[in-house]
Amino acid sequence: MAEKIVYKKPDSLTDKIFSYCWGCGHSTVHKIIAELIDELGMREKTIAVAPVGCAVFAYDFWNFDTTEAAHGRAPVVATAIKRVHPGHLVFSYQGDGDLASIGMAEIIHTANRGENLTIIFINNTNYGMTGGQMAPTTLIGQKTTTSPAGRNIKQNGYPIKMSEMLAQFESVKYVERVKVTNAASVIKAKKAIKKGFLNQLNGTGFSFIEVLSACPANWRMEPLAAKAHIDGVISKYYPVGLIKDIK
Amino acid sequence: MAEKIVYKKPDSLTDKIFSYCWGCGHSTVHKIIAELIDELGMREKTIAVAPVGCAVFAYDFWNFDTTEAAHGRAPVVATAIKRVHPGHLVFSYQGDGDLASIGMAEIIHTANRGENLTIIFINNTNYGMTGGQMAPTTLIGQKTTTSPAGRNIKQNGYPIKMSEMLAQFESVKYVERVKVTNAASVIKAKKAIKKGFLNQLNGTGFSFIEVLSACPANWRMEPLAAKAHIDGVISKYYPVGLIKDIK
Amino acid sequence: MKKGRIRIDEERCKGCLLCVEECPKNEIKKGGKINRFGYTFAEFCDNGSCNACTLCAIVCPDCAIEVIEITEDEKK
Amino acid sequence: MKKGRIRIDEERCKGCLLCVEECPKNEIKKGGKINRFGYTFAEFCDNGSCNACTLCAIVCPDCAIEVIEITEDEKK
Amino acid sequence: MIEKIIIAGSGGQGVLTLGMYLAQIASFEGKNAAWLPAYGAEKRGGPSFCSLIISDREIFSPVVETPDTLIVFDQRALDNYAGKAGPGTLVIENSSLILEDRVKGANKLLIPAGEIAGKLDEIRVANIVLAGAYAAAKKIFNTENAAGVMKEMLGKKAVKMMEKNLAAFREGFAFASKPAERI
Amino acid sequence: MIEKIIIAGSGGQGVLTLGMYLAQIASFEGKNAAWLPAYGAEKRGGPSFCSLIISDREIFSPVVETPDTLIVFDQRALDNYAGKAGPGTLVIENSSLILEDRVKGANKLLIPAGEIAGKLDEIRVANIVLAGAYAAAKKIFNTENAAGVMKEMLGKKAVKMMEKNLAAFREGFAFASKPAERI
Amino acid sequence: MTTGKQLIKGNTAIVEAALDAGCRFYAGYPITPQNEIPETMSWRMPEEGGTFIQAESELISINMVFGASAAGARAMTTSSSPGISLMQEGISYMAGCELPAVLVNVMRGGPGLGNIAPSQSDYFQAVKPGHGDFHIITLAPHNISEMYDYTFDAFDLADKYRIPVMILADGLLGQLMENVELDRSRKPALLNAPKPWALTGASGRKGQRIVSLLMQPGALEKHNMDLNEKYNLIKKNETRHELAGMEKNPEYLIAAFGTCARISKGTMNIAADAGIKTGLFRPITLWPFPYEALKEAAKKVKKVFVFEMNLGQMVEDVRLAVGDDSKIEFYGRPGGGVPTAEELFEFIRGKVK
Amino acid sequence: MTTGKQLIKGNTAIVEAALDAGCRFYAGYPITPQNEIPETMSWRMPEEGGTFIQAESELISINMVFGASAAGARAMTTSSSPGISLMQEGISYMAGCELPAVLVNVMRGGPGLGNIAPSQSDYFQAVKPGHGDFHIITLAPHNISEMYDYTFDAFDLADKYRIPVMILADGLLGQLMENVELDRSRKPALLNAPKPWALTGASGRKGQRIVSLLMQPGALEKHNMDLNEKYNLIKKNETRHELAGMEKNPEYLIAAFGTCARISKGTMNIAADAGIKTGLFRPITLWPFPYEALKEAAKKVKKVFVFEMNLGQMVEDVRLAVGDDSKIEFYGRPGGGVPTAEELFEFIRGKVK
Ligand SMILES: Cc1ncc(C[n+]2csc(CCOP(=O)(O)OP(=O)(O)O)c2C)c(N)n1
Ligand SMILES: Cc1ncc(C[n+]2csc(CCOP(=O)(O)OP(=O)(O)O)c2C)c(N)n1
Ligand code: SF4
Ligand code: SF4
Ligand code: SF4
Ligand code: SF4
Repeated sequence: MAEKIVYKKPDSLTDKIFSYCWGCGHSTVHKIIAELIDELGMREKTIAVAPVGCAVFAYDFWNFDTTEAAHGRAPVVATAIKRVHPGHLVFSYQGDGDLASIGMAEIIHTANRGENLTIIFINNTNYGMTGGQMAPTTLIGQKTTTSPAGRNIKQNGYPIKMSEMLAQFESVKYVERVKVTNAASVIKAKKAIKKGFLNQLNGTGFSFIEVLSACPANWRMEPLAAKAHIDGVISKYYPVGLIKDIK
Repeated sequence: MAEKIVYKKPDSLTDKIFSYCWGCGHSTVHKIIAELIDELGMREKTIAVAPVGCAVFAYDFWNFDTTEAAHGRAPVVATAIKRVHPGHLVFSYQGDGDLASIGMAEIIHTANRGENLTIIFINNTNYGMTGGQMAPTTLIGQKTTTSPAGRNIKQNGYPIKMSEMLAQFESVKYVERVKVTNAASVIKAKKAIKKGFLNQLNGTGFSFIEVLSACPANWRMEPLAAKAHIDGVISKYYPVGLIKDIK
Repeated sequence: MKKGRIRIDEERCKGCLLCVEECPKNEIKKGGKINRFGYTFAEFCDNGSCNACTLCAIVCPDCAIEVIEITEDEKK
Repeated sequence: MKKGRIRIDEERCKGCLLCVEECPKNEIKKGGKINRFGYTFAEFCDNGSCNACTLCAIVCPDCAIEVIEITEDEKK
Repeated sequence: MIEKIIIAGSGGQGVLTLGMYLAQIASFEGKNAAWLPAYGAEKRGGPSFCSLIISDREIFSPVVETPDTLIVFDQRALDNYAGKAGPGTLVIENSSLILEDRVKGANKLLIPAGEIAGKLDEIRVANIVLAGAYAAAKKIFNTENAAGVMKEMLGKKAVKMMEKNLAAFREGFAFASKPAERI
Repeated sequence: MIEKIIIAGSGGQGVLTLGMYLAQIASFEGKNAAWLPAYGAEKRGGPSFCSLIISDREIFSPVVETPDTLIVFDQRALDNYAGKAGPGTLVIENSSLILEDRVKGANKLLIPAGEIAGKLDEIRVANIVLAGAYAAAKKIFNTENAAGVMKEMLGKKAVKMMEKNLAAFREGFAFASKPAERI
Repeated sequence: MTTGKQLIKGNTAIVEAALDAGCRFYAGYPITPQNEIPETMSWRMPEEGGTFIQAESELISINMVFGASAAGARAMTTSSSPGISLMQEGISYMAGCELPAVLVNVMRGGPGLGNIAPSQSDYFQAVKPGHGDFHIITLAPHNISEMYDYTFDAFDLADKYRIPVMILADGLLGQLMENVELDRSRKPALLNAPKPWALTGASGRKGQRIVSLLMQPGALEKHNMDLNEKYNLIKKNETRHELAGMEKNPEYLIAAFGTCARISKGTMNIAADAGIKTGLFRPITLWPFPYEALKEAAKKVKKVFVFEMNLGQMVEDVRLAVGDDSKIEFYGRPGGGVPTAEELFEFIRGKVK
Repeated sequence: MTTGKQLIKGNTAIVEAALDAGCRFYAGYPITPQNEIPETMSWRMPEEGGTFIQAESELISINMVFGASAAGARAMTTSSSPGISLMQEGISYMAGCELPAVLVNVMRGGPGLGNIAPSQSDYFQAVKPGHGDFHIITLAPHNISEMYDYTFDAFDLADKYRIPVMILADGLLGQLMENVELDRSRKPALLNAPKPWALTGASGRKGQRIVSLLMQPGALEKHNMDLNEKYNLIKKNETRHELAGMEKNPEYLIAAFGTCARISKGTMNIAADAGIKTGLFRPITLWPFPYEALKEAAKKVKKVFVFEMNLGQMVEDVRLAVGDDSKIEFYGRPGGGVPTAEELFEFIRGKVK
């Protein structure tokens, strides 16, 4: 009888236990990114840009080079890094407050310039780190600490669909929205991110992967309820699937 | 024999001669805005927000209340003014450097919030005031002082079509692109801006009018050549016409 | 047919010539004099064909043109 | 049919139970003990039906599950 | 008098509420109170912490370095804060979530607040059980006032929750009043 | 020696180039030169201005308050800068674009630089006509050097433009050398 | 309740003070340790009939406040250190345009993202903000009553001088709850004072403007001179400080502001018990800094101890006031370190024996 | 040409210095009076094989420079006053992360949009930037040679100490053309020095990070202390100034930087002609400010005249150095006013008779 380990923590993760809450989508996405970096053999040629948000701690967990960026500015930090090291795999990893609120100008101009980068966008419909405030992605009617009566179209407008918006730009080559609620969706998410990385490595250009991600802490839900909330509610407004793919 | 003045300078203009260059589109748009404010009888209830750009001097010419705004921030300054004076006619007037470059986040969030405002966007495909540098709207191949070899897709991406982009937002009610090259187009432009103002006055919501506008000085063209350049070249990439109209 | 004439404000006119191009009656031309800003301002030809259509004034960026409609007191 | 088992890292597991929901063989359950972070971690049932499909490990956000495939040396 | 308290546990256990509750009682009784939370980067399940100073004089420095009382809700809190306990510190531990006691010395009160709350069918009142225990151990409050303040704090929720909270307080108080339980 | 010059006109007339040209000659002749443009908000047709100091000592303050020479290209420039002329200032005016002379006093050179350039079929060299006039009036340069520097500055354009520029310089120089023309 | 005291958090006190002062426009972006301000404003402001906007960035916050103020409203924004850095251009514009508003900085550790612990390391940026020659009034509360009172007063001050006023607090004051008795019966003195400069529509008059751009030769220089006169007036009228313990003729003076000042009060007691008499000089307005008062107080003592939660910022103003560096002893804790009263006392003891 | 001198504009000198120093990444946004820098960079940088990006805002500029520096490149951005205000957060992050870079501020009149005339009114913001306890090195050129030399040196300084270095110029120095002889044969000393901290891919090692966030208790405080040690080292090694005219034992000292210093040199000549002997103290590093040298120089004179193109900013540092306010006389022109040498002399004469 022989034993073979068929699934284990990837080398591109450190041993540090994720500091994220139970059931937090950041953990899952951190993990699949690390697995992909392993699979692509890029650990020694990857430079990641962490956001300001719960994932600011990403550099505690990823065992490859990572830099901080001021809140919202990760895409332009990544742009400069990529221009300095065009042969490296460079990606930014950003929450929805970071990317869709304060960082709106940065992501748009980066997309429009068509930088050869991969952007991983974690949409959990609120500001996790600061305690669950409303984000531009917060659903209509969703109660948060700054929309205690629920997000209201008249005051706050509609939730922004970053993927659909960025897909309009001619320089944007690949956009897909995924989720990480069960094994099947995690596998799809990983495939999408892999495509985003490969696009960069083969010079195709700007790729954007949006991940619908649970924030059980601020949604005040247990992880299984949070998962169900994504499957049943959030992905109704933000449909998962391929949005743009140009060779 | 009786004489009747059938066209004269509107009351909403001061006597000061426009400081803009000969054939500059800003002059034309300033004029038709002032005519409209007269026609709507709103001179005493209008508050305009000037940009940083050649039109920073708008307040020298408009005889109604006007404020400066930091470069790119006019839409949020206008938002606050409108929220404080919901019964007034409030508009921002911005160049393409101001609105589409440094002010990208501000215009998008304002549009997405669906503020009940009118935005007049002067697209002259370059930074007029500072000496004709490349703007996000600069055409492919266009030579400017910071793209001496012509705008290049690989380095700078495609020219951004602000109107088409903003029209994607559900909260945006009216978007039209116009030009001011001859009397017929000036009349159309005036109609579009009027609609934008009326939309605001009757509470329809966010309206955005893009004006293709000549910058003879930085294009290094005589005014008639600049006019022809808009008709023959610029409006090919930026087609004039109605883009969105929702009641 | 309406009759008209225009007044060009020599100080405001910058000589861009958009009105010259616009006028269906060729009633405006590039002038020969410069104003104190150094611009060669436009001049009304006054050939009697102006019909106060206002197109020149509409296209004039600098609000330099005033259009006057002349009505005969008694129609013939 | 493949055979397998899993190892749950009690320190890493936060008891979110995504693996419990995922496992087609009901081989994982909510445990009865807490770890030093106060989380009630998941437990492998070891009912013999685990086939090393790795679905639990794939869905586990916290990289707490290692999956081991057991191959019989000689096939029957 | 001056009483410095540190309360530590995890998010969701009512750590901050316990601190505020004690502060309210003190305030009601005419004392000064200064309550300070730690506001960490991690949310639910992450560490939760507050400090409280009660004094009849002005409170200048609201930061508690060496507490007179340390209340810990679980093992991680104990691991993190045991070091803060000085020789004179009373340590109150929610023994329901303590795996391994680390506090040396005599001044210690172990109370299974979680189990007591569980018996009341409302695990969320474990913090009030600890409040009762604290009141019994330190005797700086009038228990009547504790009840009045509780009602005030619960506000509209008092109708539904007052009884369980009151019971929790009493159970905690009773438990801590039995000298035998104190180690 | 120190020579302070103000040159004023409108965008497109070559005001700044004239200043730079004189600075280059000075530099070539081993003097110090400090050239400073005004960089206004308005472009073509708007006012254009630069100042230039030439000295054989170090130039500390590059701002010219009272010029030794004032060169004006048009009426607006004259309107704006006539006030800067002191009793000792030589005023060189491009009379082609002057409607109404405002400068009182004797030290004045009116030269129809526009017309002269027009006759050379190249209105753009009016500024070089003025350079020639300046050289003749002030005699601080060796005219040979003026030609050499011109060639250098024109660079690749020298092939096409050198002749006209040289002619413009000469015409200006000749005009200003006729004593009768100076008022 | 037997006392009129109420347990209130510093951040909440700021919200209530603003509303009581007639603030009806708030725009803010989340950042720890001041999140309770936008969170509370999100429901309290609508209750009072005002506008709450969760701005999408601090740039948007400050420029919305610019607009609301230009339109004549009492307006406020709040943030913490990195967010305040992002507002520097906007603050300079407001100063140039002479627009009143209240800005709150609940400071945290820096530089960069730093941490979220209480800090006083933005003193420099608060008293010397932005580009250009300008000042804003900066008030430094040291307890929760003052978080309320100074915020309340700030709105009148801002309107009186057409100037932005900053409340410089820190994470400790923002997060601290104290039981305090707030005087909420005060009415803001200038709430209904006319603002003829505000943009309300050119009704019966010519259009008017709010501008900081002054391109005519000499115009900006004159504007700066006018601003400077205003600043001199503010220096004369509004400079505030607290001087404590001087009745006992102390040999030593402590100079500290905000949280460090309250801790220093504890230190004074400890020192008194140890037989060392100290006084406390607490600047309340950091700009205008109470140079004269400090100079006078310093004359009476042998040494001035300067305590800050940073590596030495206010100490420069203390040195300018005292004029004799040999008298000054500085102790600071950067990066979110909060000193204890005992620790400060040990420092004093080490220097006086 | 008979001299090796070349007529070059201040803004252009900065571009050439950066390229000669091995700068291969430039991001910038247009703003007067420094537009020649991005304009020239747009073709010169590609010629040298580097990256030119016209950033879409100053926030983008500074954060691109952050990224390029983190990746190990020599990087620069340039702007003028309002744009520099927008960079305050980014500068603080760079200081926190200890990233080298060169920043140029070609100052104009403020506050707000102000005007585009030369000014020195951002001294405060240059020497006390951003939020948090940090410093950047600030160099103040006073002629076109120095625009080149200081920019060139700035890159080595930045790398040597892992710190942002600012060139504080103004519209006059940016726009001025002088004929100067540049020494372009120098090689940047540290261009090829290893940067083991830079992110170049974790080749043969663990992943490493660039961060300013330090949440562990005490970690940020320690980081601040470490930074402070570095700052002390810089103070010791890099403080620079020019002292002129002291050989004649002047009775008066002029203290001025940048443009005001060069004009003051003219004033010295005028004064000498009038029989008033003056010396000049010109700080070259504004941070670290040459306090000691100024203190020594000031001891030898009766009065110190401080001249600035603002309403009094550097004068605070002069007062800190001199320690005796009665010795100091300040004259400043705000809002883009440029004093003449004669004007400054009149001021001196008014004070000395
Ligand atoms: C300039 C600035 N503004 C605000 C903050 C505070 N802040 C930290 S994280 C965050 C939002 C994070 O939300 P999101 O990007 O959605 O990420 P999540 O935490 O949900 O993963 C904010 C506002 C900051 N650090 N810097
Ligand atoms: C923060 C800031 N950055 C840069 C500038 C300089 N600036 C003034 S106007 C302008 C661009 C104007 O271009 P555009 O908006 O297209 O208007 P136009 O002049 O063409 O009408 C710039 C970059 C500034 N004033 N403030
Ligand atoms: S707060 Fe939300 S996003 Fe942040 S770690 Fe917790 S669950 Fe994840
Ligand atoms: S530079 Fe261009 S936009 Fe500006 S006034 Fe002149 S023509 Fe108009
Ligand atoms: S009014 Fe019409 S016809 Fe008359 S001059 Fe103008 S364009 Fe010509
Ligand atoms: S999915 Fe992972 S973290 Fe969640 S319960 Fe299972 S093993 Fe534990």
